[in-house]
Amino acid sequence: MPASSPPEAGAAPPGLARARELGLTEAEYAQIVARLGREPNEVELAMFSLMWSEHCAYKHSKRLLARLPTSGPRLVMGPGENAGAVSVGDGLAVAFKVESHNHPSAVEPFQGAATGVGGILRDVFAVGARPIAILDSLRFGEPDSPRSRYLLERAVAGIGHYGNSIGVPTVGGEVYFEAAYESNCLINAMCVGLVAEDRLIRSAAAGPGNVVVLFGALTGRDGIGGASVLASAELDEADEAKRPSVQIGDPFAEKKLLECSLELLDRELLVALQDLGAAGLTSSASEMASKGGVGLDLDVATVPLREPGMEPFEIMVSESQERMLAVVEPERVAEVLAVCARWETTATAIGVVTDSGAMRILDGERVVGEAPVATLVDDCPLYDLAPAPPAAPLYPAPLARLALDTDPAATLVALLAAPNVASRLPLFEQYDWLVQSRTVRRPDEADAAVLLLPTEPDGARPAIAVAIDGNGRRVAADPRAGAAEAVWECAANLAAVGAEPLGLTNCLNFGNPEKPHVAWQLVEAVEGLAAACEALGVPVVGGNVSLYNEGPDGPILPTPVVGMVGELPDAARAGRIAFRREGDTIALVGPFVPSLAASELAKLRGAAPEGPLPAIDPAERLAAHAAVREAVRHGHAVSAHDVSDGGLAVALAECCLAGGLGADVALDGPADDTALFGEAPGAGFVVSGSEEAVSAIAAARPLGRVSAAPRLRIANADGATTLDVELDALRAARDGGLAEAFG
Amino acid sequence: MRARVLVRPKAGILDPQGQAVERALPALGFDGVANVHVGRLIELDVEDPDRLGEMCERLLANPLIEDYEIVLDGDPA
Amino acid sequence: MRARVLVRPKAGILDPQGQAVERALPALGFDGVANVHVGRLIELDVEDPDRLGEMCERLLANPLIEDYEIVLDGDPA
Amino acid sequence: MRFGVVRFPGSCDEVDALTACERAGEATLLWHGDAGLRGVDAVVVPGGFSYGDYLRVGAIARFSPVMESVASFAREGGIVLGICNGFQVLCEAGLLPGALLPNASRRFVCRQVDVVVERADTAFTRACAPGERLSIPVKHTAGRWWAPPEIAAEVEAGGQVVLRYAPGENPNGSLADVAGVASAEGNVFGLMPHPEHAVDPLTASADGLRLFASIRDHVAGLVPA
Ligand SMILES: Nc1ncnc2c1ncn2[C@@H]1O[C@H](COP(=O)(O)OP(=O)(O)O)[C@@H](O)[C@H]1O
Ligand SMILES: [Mg+2]
Repeated sequence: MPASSPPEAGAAPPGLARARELGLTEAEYAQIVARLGREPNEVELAMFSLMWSEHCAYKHSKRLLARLPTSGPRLVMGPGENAGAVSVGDGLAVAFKVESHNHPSAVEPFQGAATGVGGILRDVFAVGARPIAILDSLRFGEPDSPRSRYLLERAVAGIGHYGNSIGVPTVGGEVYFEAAYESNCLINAMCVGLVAEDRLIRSAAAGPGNVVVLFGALTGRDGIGGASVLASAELDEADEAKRPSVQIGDPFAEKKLLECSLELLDRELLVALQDLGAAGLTSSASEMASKGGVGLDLDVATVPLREPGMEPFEIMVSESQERMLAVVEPERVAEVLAVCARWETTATAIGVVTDSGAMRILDGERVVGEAPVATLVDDCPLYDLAPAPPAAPLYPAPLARLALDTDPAATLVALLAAPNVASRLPLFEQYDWLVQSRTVRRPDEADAAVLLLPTEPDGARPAIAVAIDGNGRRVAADPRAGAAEAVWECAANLAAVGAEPLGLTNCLNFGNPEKPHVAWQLVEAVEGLAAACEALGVPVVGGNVSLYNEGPDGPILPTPVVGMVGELPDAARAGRIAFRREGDTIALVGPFVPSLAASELAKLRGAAPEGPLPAIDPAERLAAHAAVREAVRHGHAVSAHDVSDGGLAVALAECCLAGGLGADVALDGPADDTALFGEAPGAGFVVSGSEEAVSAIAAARPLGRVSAAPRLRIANADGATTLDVELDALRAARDGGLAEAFG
Repeated sequence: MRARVLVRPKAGILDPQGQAVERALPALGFDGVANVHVGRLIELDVEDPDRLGEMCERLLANPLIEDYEIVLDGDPA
Repeated sequence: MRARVLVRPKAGILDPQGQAVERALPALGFDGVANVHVGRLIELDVEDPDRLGEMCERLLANPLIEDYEIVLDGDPA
Repeated sequence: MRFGVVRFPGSCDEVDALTACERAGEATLLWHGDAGLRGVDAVVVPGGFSYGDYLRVGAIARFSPVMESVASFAREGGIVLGICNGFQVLCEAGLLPGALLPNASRRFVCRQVDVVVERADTAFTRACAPGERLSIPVKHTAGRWWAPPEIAAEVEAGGQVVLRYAPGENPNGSLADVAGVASAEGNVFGLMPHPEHAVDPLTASADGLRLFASIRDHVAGLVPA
């Protein structure tokens, strides 16, 4: 490690007190001093405070994440790059990643959510992929809280503002409302991109003498302190003070940046590419240098500024959006600048790659900061978690909204109207889900979005399917099983459209990991994720961790969000939820053994989230997923829908409403609350098709028939009707639930 | 009483709208234009103008990223 | 010279934003509010204020659907 | 027969528009900063957010060099189709009557809607039957067509309303359910629905192709092969 020479003498070092204000501990500060052999100056301290923040250093999660399986036959780029990628054949790869923007969104939901989308888009085009889809995963407090409705309205508007303006469809997502998210909403966004495998680009800086080019928006005082302050600390009364740093998204600038980046890559003008996200230039530049094992000299005086009088440290930590950093061979710089000019995108050479192994920050001729790259990037201490299961329930029982003795028909109506179950139409209609003309299955039409690939081997139209899932209430009840369920449910969503999973990304949204019970949730959940991924043989290609999601009443529900990409050979056969033909046989497929524990019905009845969740037999589930997938692919299943929130009765109602057809079914046991409304996510599917075709599906239990009569009738094994409701009543309930929250 | 609320992006906060106009005007032959910012104009009849400040804080403006100015009928601009 | 351009929807054209504000205010406890309209505020430094009218006609407003008003520093509101 | 599809830096739908045109004829992109139309036979101004549209939709785009050329082309009788943001740009440029205001809902809306062909005798709809319903998606925040009463009356009287939202399908509060209007001369047409996103039955509908086919057929009748 090269010794770090002190920059030119100047003001006295800011010292420990300032370091603590910036979120470093005393021990961490001591370690920085030891590594540098002196106290860091202002610029260096600012850089360390970001690089050694939870957000950048993953201090509390790095060891844990090593548990996730990351290899698979179709993996072409695993965790560590801006986005992971899997091969989809014909030399094409799909790059994808999910990321959180929780704290910025809690402070300013419109801009927070918008810039969250902007950030995840950049991650995907930073690897050279053209973004082809966005998915969003949202959590708010109960919609009877005005603040939750405000956050919902503004966050959705912000996602739409950015996504709709940039020509990338938002094809799916999910939203849940639970009191535990009241003061800490979750805004996760996933982006999926398409790239020729041999055009994937990495972010490692290489080649001493090469030029570092910053391009995109001007640098202002946006989000100064954001990564460390917003993402790594609990939101508390001090919020007001953090506010001046809100970042504003500019999707028009991003659109130009996107086209410009892809054109630069297409012309093979770049050695490396990296987006600027949290912690701005500091993080992007050090990560690039670290991956390439090189040093960088950056001159902040050359960085184009939006505001006069910015200090070197401000330039280094600014989180202005819509910027990228590239490494370019000197003889190509002119061409790079010309391409950027055509896209009306400011581009400036701001530094060079060196073999010093150090990040040197210059202000013109003057060195204003210097630190070994390895110290900045790798030497942050990692912390072991001290997990301990909570002695008492962590989350209070929700308000009871449904009396225990409500009859099954009224229960079904109440469930369909519940904000967690009701139609998402009022939400996804605010998103452009069709631009790029590949969307074969749009939101609500199927369990996963289906997107055409640009290849047509032998006239077939292969496609990918994408879905995103995670139910914090169930994870709260049993972090290990709940997290595994999220993976299984996501895979079930893919199976229902006929797709086979290829890769997975995840975002771990948890509370303060320094609290033993949050640590325990985290450890257990990662274990559950890992086990389910292993059982499915699906590699984790990347993800994101968002910790310290707490409000005055404690942590959020532990919320691992899982995004999956799968493939299907023929988009024309992609599955749909809707019952389509009168007289078709309806069957339940899979090892579906439901329970009311932590179910939506239990919540409506006022029960705190508690296990035990249904046991998971991976072999049985795999077989069921495969059976449904094959049945859909061969057209044997005319419809397929996984049974999730609200249980079997809700799933049946959804299939009826989607197709405008009724159903007449009988359960093979007692049609009690558990059978009707119990849940076992990822285990069961409702399928329909001809009697012959359906009876050929392994483990299919026939339930009844699709009927022209516009009603859903469910009977006991002995034929006695338990529930008989007109579709109009079901539709009114389902359509109204979320529409109300949007006002 | 008729009132106007002028809402503008706070100094230092990125103002993509203002930038777009600032770039467009010279292209149309309008030179000598600088420092363009685009905000919102809200005009309303209000019985109790004393409450306007509160209305701005809570709804009309986003104090996090916007400044506002209240102009009552008859006030100077 | 600093100038302001106030752009508002022409009378008689449905102004959904204005209506939304008008509905939201009473819900927050602000009564006695009527006739709310939401428009745009453009603020700029301009060397030749005589050209502002033309700028409005050509770019800053759409005269078919919007009225505009130019306020120069020192003018009454 | 060659279509030219205008590309602004913030266009989003230009690639889909290009592909849709290519299903009907040949097509090429026209860069916003270049004057001249490179001899194309018809121009498509596609959707998107031409210059971010931060001031007012379409306001800034209409002044780009390529739009000057499009305007002259239109004044000489050239066939010009404006879709969504392109419609807004053509209205701002005065090539089409009226203006597009924020949706009555104030929100962006993305929805598959039915539109009724009011006029099947135009350059843009000759492959359709009068009264026929087409299923085409809309997606916009400012799609509420509006014109002052005298202009609206002229537009109706002149038979310039080519497409109307089917009863009950108006997604934005548009005056008289107008979904698409033509110029008085009939050579310029703008619509809020996106025919370029309705060219493949796999993605819900191929009805939009009829508009591109109409233009091709029309131009083929005018331009000797
Ligand atoms: N936040 C969202 N953004 C976009 N689409 C959403 C969102 N939430 C839900 N959807 C879409 O609504 C449909 C139904 O959602 P949901 O009931 O959550 O599905 P599932 O039960 O399969 O998880 C899906 O197509 C989903 O992609
Ligand atoms: Mg599902």
